[in-house]
Amino acid sequence: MKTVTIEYFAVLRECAGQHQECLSTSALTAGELFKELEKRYGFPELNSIKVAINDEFSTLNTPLTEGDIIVFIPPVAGG
Amino acid sequence: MKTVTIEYFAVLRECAGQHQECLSTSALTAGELFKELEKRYGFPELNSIKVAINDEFSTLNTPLTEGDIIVFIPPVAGG
Amino acid sequence: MEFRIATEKLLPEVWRSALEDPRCGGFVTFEGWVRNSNEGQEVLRLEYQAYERLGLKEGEQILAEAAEKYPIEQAVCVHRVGELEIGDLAVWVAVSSAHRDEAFKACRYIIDEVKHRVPVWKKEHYVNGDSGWVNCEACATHAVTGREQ
Amino acid sequence: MEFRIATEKLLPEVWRSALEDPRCGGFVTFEGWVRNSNEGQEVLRLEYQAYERLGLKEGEQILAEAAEKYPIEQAVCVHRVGELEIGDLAVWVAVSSAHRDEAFKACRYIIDEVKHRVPVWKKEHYVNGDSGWVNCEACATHAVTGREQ
Repeated sequence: MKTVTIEYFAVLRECAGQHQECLSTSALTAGELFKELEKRYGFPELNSIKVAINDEFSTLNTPLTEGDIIVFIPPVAGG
Repeated sequence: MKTVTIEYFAVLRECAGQHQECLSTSALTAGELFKELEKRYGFPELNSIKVAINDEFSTLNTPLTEGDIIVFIPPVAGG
Repeated sequence: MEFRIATEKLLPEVWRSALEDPRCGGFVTFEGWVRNSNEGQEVLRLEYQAYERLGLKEGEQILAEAAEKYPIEQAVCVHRVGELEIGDLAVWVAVSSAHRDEAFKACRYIIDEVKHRVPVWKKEHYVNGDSGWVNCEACATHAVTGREQ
Repeated sequence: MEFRIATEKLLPEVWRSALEDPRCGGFVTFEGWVRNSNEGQEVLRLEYQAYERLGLKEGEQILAEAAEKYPIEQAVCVHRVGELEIGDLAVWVAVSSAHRDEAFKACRYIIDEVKHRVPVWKKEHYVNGDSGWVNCEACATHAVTGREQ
């Protein structure tokens, strides 16, 4: 089990009902963690999902490390 | 002989030493008139010359008509 | 080169002085305005949210890429977040350079990349009462439903 | 759609209100500034002259062409004439449209065509005392010589 911080934005923030949380997870990768959260919060279908780990773009198959700050990034729409 | 008004701009104005003049000419076309003025005022070599007759773009082989307002247009450089 | 995320009304008149340069003959700006419709729906207002720490890094990176690809002198991009009304300025991009060609190309490059890469999200509130996060399949009305529960 | 030739300092803040439109999400501007050098020569100041009656017709025509080629909502171009200093705004082009692609393309089209077709001439005064009409073979120094005679 690893303890990580997750920050939520946009539709994920609304589904999770919070800006961030700290949780212990048995997920080995960012992608596994996303599946876990998706099940818990009922995220809507997204065209694609990206992830940032410790404020750097990363990939869903990246192993989680104790203390990571994880942000899942739904399709962006700036401008 | 026809009487026409010529307005000068840019380098042609400086060579002619005036903004406009009214003159009688035996030139049959705008191009012949330009050659006449070129000889008189010593216009510098130009990459190209265009002509407007009565505030419309025209061509150098257009015949002159009594009372025409003629503007010879050296290469433009706006912006 | 400067990328900012701002919570207050954007003031291009203020920012533009950062781009003035006596070597520059060309200055191109892009402004993204909140418009009153999107994909056939009437929009009432918008809400922008940014993942600011990563967004600033990605924005700076985009400006650096633009300066590497095109011989420009200055470039600034400011993105607003928070609640915006129709007609409000959401993003401002400005580029100055010796000649116009590179200023046009760099400005276009910056806004295109910002829209695709900077983690900013836009929630549209529609005249009919629905709302939705743009680009999010099945997200329209989801949020509203979520809040009503 | 509006094309103007102005003898006073250009004020984009004033003109831009003519382009505001709630249907528009994209607004692109081009500013042509007087720069301190051209083709290797240090420029001190510039003088623009226009054949105004034909210039206004040609300018309006260019804006109409842009509106026909691209689905834009508004376009304005103002060209200044007279004596300008380094850093002064010589020409301002602004386009608003629903989406950014057409605003960029129309703005570029307008400035390119204005530079090639509108009868406006530019005389550069150089730091070394020479001067010359731009694009005019053998015209640099000619004018100075002419005046000295």
